[in-house]
Amino acid sequence: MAEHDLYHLKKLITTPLYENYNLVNERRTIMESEEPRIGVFVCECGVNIGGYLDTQAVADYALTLPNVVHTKVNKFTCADSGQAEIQAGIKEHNLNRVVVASCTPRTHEPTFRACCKEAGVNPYQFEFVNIRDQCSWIHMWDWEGATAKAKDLVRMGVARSRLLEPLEESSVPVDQNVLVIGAGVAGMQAAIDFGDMGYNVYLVEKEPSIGGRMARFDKVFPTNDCSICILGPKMVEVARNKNINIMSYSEVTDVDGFVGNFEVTVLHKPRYLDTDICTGCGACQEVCPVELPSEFNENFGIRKAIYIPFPQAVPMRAVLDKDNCIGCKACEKACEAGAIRYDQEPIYEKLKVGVITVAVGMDAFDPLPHNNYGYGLYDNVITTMEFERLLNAAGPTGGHVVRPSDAVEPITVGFINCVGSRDVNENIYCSGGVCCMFSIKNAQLLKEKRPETNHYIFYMDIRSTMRGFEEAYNRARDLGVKFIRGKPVEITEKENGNIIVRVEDTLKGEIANVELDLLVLGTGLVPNEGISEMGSILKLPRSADGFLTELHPKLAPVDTTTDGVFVAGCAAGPRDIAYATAHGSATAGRATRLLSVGSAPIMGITARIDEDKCVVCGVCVDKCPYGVFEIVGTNGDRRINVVEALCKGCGTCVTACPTGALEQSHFKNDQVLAQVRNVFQYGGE
Amino acid sequence: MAEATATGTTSEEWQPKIVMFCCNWCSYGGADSAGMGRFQQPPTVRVIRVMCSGRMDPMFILNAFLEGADGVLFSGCHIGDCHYVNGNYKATIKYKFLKAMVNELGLEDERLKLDWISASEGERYANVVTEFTEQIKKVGPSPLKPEGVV
Amino acid sequence: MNENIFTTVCPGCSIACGMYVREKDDGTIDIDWRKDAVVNAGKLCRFGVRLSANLKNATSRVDGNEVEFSDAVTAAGKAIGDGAAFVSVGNTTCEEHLALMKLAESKGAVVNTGMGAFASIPAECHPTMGVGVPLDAIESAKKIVLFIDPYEQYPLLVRRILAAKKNGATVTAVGWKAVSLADENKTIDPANYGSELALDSDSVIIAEINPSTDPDRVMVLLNLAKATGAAIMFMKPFVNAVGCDLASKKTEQKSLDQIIAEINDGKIKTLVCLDSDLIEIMPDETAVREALGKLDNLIVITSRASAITDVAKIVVATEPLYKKAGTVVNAEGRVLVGSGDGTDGIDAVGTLIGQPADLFTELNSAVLATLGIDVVDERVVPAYEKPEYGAMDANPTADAVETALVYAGGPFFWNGIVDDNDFVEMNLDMVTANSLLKGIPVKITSDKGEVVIKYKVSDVAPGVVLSNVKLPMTTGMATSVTVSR
Amino acid sequence: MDIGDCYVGWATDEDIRTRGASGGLVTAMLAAALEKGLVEAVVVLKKLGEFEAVPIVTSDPEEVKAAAGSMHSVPIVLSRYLDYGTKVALPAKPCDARATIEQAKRQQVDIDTTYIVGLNCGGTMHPAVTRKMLETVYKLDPEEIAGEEIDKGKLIFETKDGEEHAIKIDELEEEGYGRRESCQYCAVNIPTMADIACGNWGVVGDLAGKGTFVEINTEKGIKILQNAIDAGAVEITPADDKGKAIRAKVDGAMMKVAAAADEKYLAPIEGSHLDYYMNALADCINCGACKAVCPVCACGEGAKCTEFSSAADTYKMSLFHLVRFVHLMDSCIGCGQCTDVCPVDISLTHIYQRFARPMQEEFEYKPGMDMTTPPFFGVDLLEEGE
Repeated sequence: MAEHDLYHLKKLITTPLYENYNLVNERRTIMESEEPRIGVFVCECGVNIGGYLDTQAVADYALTLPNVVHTKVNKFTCADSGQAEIQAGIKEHNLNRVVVASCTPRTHEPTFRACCKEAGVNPYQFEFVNIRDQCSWIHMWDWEGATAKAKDLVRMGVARSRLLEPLEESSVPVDQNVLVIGAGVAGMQAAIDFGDMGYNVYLVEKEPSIGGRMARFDKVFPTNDCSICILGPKMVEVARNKNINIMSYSEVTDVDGFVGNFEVTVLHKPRYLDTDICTGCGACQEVCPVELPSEFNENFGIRKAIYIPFPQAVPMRAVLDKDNCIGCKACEKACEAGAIRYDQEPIYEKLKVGVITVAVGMDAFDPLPHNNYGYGLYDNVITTMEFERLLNAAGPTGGHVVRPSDAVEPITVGFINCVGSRDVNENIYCSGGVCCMFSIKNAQLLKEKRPETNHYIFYMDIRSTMRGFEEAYNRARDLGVKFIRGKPVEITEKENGNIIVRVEDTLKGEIANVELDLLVLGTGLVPNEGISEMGSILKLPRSADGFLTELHPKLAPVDTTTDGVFVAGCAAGPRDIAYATAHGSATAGRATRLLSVGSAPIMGITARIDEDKCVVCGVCVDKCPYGVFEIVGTNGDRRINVVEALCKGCGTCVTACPTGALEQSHFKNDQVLAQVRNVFQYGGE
Repeated sequence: MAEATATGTTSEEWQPKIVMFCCNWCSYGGADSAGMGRFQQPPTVRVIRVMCSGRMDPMFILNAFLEGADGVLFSGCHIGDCHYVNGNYKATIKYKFLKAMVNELGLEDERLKLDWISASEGERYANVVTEFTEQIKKVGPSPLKPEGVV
Repeated sequence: MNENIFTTVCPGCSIACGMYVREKDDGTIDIDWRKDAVVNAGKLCRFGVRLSANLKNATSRVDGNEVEFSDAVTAAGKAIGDGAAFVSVGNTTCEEHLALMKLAESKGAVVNTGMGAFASIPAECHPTMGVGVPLDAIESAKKIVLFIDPYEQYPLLVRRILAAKKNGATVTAVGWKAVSLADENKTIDPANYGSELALDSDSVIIAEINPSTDPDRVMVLLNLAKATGAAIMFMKPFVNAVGCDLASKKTEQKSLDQIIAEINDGKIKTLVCLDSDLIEIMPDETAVREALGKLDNLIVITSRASAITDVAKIVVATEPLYKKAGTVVNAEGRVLVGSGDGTDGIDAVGTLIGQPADLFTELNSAVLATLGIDVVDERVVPAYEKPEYGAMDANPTADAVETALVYAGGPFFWNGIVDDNDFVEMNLDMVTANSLLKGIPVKITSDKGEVVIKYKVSDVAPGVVLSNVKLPMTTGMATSVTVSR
Repeated sequence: MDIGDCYVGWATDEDIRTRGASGGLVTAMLAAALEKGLVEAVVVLKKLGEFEAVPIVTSDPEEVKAAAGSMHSVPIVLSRYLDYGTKVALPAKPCDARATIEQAKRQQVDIDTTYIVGLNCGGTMHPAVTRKMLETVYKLDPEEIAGEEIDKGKLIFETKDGEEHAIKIDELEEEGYGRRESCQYCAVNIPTMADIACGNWGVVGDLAGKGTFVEINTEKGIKILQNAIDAGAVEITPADDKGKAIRAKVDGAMMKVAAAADEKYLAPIEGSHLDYYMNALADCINCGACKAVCPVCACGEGAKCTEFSSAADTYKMSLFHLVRFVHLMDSCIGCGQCTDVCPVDISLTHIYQRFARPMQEEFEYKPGMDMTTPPFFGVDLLEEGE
C-alpha cells in the first residue's frame, strides 16, 4: 500500500517536472552553413614532441588535407605565445575550426577551448590531437614510425573537426533550498554553514536524533576531550539555526530531476506521538514495561519500547518502537501532554532543492559474521564501539569498564588493530589511522582511570598521521601501554573467561602467548549499510571499496559525478572527525558557487533526438542510468522526451539506438566514424 | 635525431594498424599515464576517444575492420569503476555480441580484444598494446583489408 | 480502416516486375511483394522497393498555375495545332500510347518513341530489336554475353543469370566495369566480337537500346546474332518501351537528338510529351532545357511530377501507372495488365479528338489485335514474328579520350532520381595516380564545368569514370573529363 | 474457462463452418471480435492469386467472413499496417505471433490491445515455387488446383475434378520444392506464444474436419473466445485426452522433421567462413528489401544499418549486412521473409540464423516466445555471471 502510494507520488513529481524545463530541451545547435576552414597547430612542446618526431613534416602534411587552410608549428602551443599564434591564425585566415596536435585533452582542452572562444571560434569546433602521450613519448626511438603515426592522428583529427558542430552551453536555474542527507558531524557542519550563509536547509536524519556516530563516543583523540561535550553544543546550534529544518527519523526515498532542480521525496517515519506536543520529559519510558537492548549503547544495557534516544538527543522527543510495543497504552496514560498517537501513518513529503550534500556516514566493521578473533564466540572479546560505551560515564555501566562474562573490572586488556581493515579476507583498505588512534586513546583512558591495569596493543603499523596523533601515541607509551607488532594468529578462551592471544612479536621475532581479561577489537570503518541504496537514488557510482566515488580524489574531493550533488564525511571513505567536519564545510563552499550565482551550466555533449527518425522503440529509456528519456503521448503521437539537463554525456543510449535517431552532440556517429574512416589512406600521400 | 632512427624499428617488418577505442575517464587516462611514464610501445595503435566504453557502437568496430584494421582494441574503466554508473557493463554485452559475430564471420578471434585499463595503469596500457600488436603480427594482415589501403 | 491493394508492375525498366501497391484510406501508398508474379517471383530491386518514397504524382498545370484536369485538357486542345511533335518513350500503357497516336494522326504527325536506333536501322530488324527472349530462356542458355551491367542497369536479370550459371552456362561480360558474376570480363574491339566470343545457337546476347544508343553498336550486335545464330535481347530503360514500339508506326520516327535539333532550328514549335521527361532521359540536361525553352508550347501528359513538369506550359496530370487500366509489354514480350481501371490519359485524348467516352475498350482491343492475342495471360508469352534480316555494315564510333565520364544507366538514372547512386566509380590506379584522398570527394572537371562527388574504387576500365547519377557537366553518354583531389 | 484449457470449437454459422478450414472457428471468432467491438480492426488474408494471399486490415465483419478458408501468407508485420494502440485481432502462424511479440518489445505494437489468434503451422510454400512444382513434378495445371493439405508426410493437392494427388514432402524438398527452407527447419508448429492456439491437430471422432482444437494461453485468449461464445458465433466442447495426445504427437513428429532439416541446412561451414559469407553476399545489390520486410526490425527508412553504410563504400563486405547481423543475432525469428524478397536469391534467413543460433543459445533466449527483453537491449550482463 505504502509502496503504491510512493509510486503514485513519484509519478506526481516527475510528470510536471519534465514539461517545465522546455528551456533545456530547446537548446539549439547552430547548423553549419559555411565551408570548414581549418587551422592545424602542431606543438613541439620543447623537445617533448619535437625531439622525437618531425613536427614540420606533420604540419606540411596537414596543409595538403582538404579544408585545412593554415598550419603552424609552435614551440609551446599552450604558452601565451602559442595561444597568441592560434588567435592570430584564426583572424588572419578566418578559421572556423582549430586542430591542435600536442598533448592530452584531459588537461589542456579547457585552455585551448577558451583560447578559441576568445578569438571567435566556437569552443566545440576545437579538436585535440594527442601526439605527445600517444606518439612522441611512447615511440621515442622510432622517428619515422612516430612521424607517420602523428600524420595519421592529425588526418583523423582534421576529418573529425570537419564535422564538428558549434554547440552552446546553456544553463538551468538553481533552487535556493538545500538538502543535507545525514546529520552526523559532517552533515551538521554542512547544514550549519549553509544555514549561516542564509540558505534554507533540510537536514534529513534516519535516526530519531541527530548527532550520528560521534554522539556515541566517550572521548575523542588526540585531545581526549569529551565527545558529547563538544558535539552537544553543535547539535543545539543546529537546532537553533533558523534556516535549518531538521527532519529526524526520516529517510530520502527518491530523488528526481537534475542540478538546481532536484525533486526529493522524504519519508517521515511515524514516531507514534505528536512531536509538537511531546516535551521529551521521559515519563513514558519510565512506565513502559517492554525492555529491549539499547542500540545507542551498542546493545549493552536496555531501552524501552518507547524511549528517548539519549540524554542529549536533538530533537529531545520520544519515539515509539511499534514493532516491539505490546499496546498496553501505559505511556498514553503517563503522558501528561497527551502526545501519544498510536494511529500515525508514514508521511511522504515532496521537497524541491537546488543542491544536495550526502553525508550518510559509515558503520564500524562487524566481526560477528566471521567471528573474527573469537568475537561472538567468547564473551570477553568486544569491539571498540562497545568499549566506548562501557567507558562512558553516561553509558550502561556508568563508566565502569567490566568484562561481559562476569562483570568484573579487567586488569589486563588487549587491543587488536586493523580488525576488518588491511585484510584481504575483509577490506584491503586502511581505515585511515582511525582505529589505531581509537585503541591508543582507549588504552590510555583506562590506564589513567585505573593505573593498576595493563594494556597491550597488537598492531601491524601505527598510523599516527595527523596533527597531534604521534604525541598521543607517545603519551600512551609513556603511560606503559605495551605495543606488540604482530597480527594475532590464534585466540583461545580459558574456563575462567580469560582470553589467550597467540601472536608473533615481529620486532622481537618470538612467539608470545598473552593472557588477557578483556580483548578489544579495533574494528575498521566500512560503508554505511544504506549507502548502496543512496548511491542508486542519487545515481552516484561507488568504488571497489563500497564508498561513494568523488569526482576526482585529489582535485575534486567533495564533488561527485552528478552535478549539484556533493559528498561529505565517511560516505566517501574512512576519515576522522576533523577531516569529516572540514568536508562538511567544503561541500557548503562548493555548492554555494551554484546557489549564489543562481544558475548551473549544462555541458554541450548531451544526447539529442531526431524525432523524424525515432520510432519510439524505447530502448534508450532502459539503457540510460540517469532517466533522461521517457515515452510521452499516446498511440500515433507517441514520442521520446529528452531531458538534456539530466544527461551526463556517456553516449550509451546512442549506441543502443537502432535507428540512429539519437546522437550525442560532439560525439555523433558520423564524427566518430570520420576518425575510423581516416585511419587508412590510399597509396602514397 | 640520426641516432634515434638508427635504433628505430626496421621498416621491412610488417607493422599492423590497430584501431583502439578508449573511454575518456579511464583508458584514455591510461594512455596518458603511459606517455607520462614513457612506457615505449610499437606505433601500431590509433586511439579514438569516446566518453564511455558504453558508447562503443558495434558499428564502429565492424567499420574499423572493413576499413582495414588488422585488429581492434577497446577499453574502459574496470568493472565497478564506471564514471557513468554501468556503461562498461553495457560494453561487455556489446562485446559478447561482437565476439560471437567476429567468430562466425571467420575473422581470427585474436583480432578483437576488450580490456579494462584504469587511468593509473600506464605501464599496463603499454603492455596491452605491445602484446596485442605481437598477437596481430602472428595472425597477419586482416583478410577484410580493402585493396590498396595503407 | 480499409486498404486498397493494386496488382501492378514496377515502372522502373522493361522487365516490368510484378508488385502490389497498397493504398491506405489517407492516400499514402506502400509497396508489397507479389510473389505470384511470373516475371520476378515477387522480387524487386531497390527502385521497386523504394517506389513509394520516390513516386511523386503530377498535378495539372497551365502556365505554372494549378488547374482542374479538364481545364488542362482544354488548354492542351487549344495549344496543340498542326506541326506539333509528339514523344512517348514508353512509360505508360499501350492504350495511352495508342491514344496519343490517334491525336498525332489527327494533326498529321507521328508519335516518336525517341529510340534513335529504331529510326535509323532497317525495319526488318525492328522485331528482333523490340522483343527479346523469355527470361526463363536465359536460365537455360549455355553461354551468355552481357553488354550491360545487370547489377546496375537491370538487377532482376542477375538471378536469372545466376540460375543459368547453376545450369552450367558460362557468362562473358563486355563493358566498362567488371561484372562479378561473369566468368570472364573482356573489353573487345567490336570488329573482333565474332572471333573473341565464340557464340552459337545456345547463346544469349543481352544488350540495351536506350534513346542515346549508337545505332552502329546495335547493328554490330544484330550482325553478331545473325552470324552465330545466338538469341539476342535488347533491354530498354522504360517499362513499356516494347509495347509502345510494337503499337507504333515506325515511319518518320525521329531520335530525341533530332527532335531537339529541330526545336533549335525552330522547325518544332509545339511538343507533346506523354510520360516522357526529356530532361531526365537525355544526357546533356542543360542543352535540353535550353531547347525546351525555345518552344511556344510544351505540353506534358504525365502521371509523374518531374523536371519537365516544372518547365512545361501545360501539364495534364494522369493517375499513376498502378491505377491505369491497360496493357504493358515487357522486354520478353510478355503482356501484363494491372488491376487499375483509370483512364485519365485516354479520356483526355478522347476529348481532344472528340471521340466517344469509351475510347479505352476500342484501343484495348486494337492493342490485343496488334499483339495477336485474344486474352491477356501473363503466364504465356505470345509468339512474335522475327523476320530474317541482312548483315549491315556498321562502324561504331569509339570515344577516344584520355579520361571519360561514362553513364552506366539504371532505373534511378533514367528517372532522374538521386538515391544511393550519388557517386562515381574508378579504378585504384586512377585514384592513386591522382592522389585522391580516401573518403574525400573527387573533383571532376569537363569543359562544361566541374562537380565534387563521392567516389568508389572498383574494377572499371582504365580511364573510365563511371557514373550512375546524372551530372550537370556532361555533354553525352560519355564526356571527356579530368579528375583531381 | 482458464488458461491452459483445451477445447474443440466450431462456427455456428453453417456457411462459415463449411467454407472455413476445420469448422471455421477462427473466422467466426475474428468476426465476432469485430462485431462485438472487442477490436476495431482485424487482419485478414486477402486471396489475390491461386497461391497467394496478402494480409490486409479491415473493420468490415463481412470481409472477415469472406476470407474464411486457410491460406498461406507472408509473416505479418503488424506495425506496417496499423498505428500503435489500435485494438486489433489477427490470425497468426507461430512466426506471425513471434514477429508481433518482437514488435511489441520494440513498442511498435501494444501487446495489450492486440489479440493474437495462433494457427498451427507445418510450413508454408512460395507461390512461384509451388506453381513450378505443380507443373514439373505433379504435372498438374496450377489453375486446376482446388485445395491442398499436408498429411502423413505427404503434400496432397486436390484438383477441381475432386482427384487427390499426393507426393512425399521429403522427396519434393530433396528437389528444392515444397516448403520454404526456413519453414523446413522451423521447430515451432503450435503457437504457444499466441493468446490462443488453434488448429485441426487433435480433433478426433466425428468432429474431425468439422472442428478446431483450441488451447487458451492468456487472459486475452479467454476474452476473445468467450466473446465469440457470448455472441453465439461459436460453440465449444472440452477436448478429450486422446485429442491432446494426438496433437502433442503430431507436434513432436514435426519437430523431429525440423531437427533433421536443421542438420541438413545449418551444417557447419566447411573451409573459410569469411569466404563463405563474402561469396554469399557478393551479388547483393543494396536494395534494402531484406530490412524492409524484416518483422523484428523496428526502424523506419533511417536506420543505423542504412544511414552509415553506402553503395559508395569500397569494402569487401557491406557495413549494412554486418550491422544487421549484430542487430538480429538475438532477435532473428527465422521467418524467411528476407530470403523470399531477395532479388538476387541470397539465402539471407539461412545466414542470419547462422549468426543468431549461437547467440540465442548462449543467452538461452528465444525471440518472440514471450516478452523477455532481448539481451542486446539489456543493461547488465554480469548478472549472468560474466
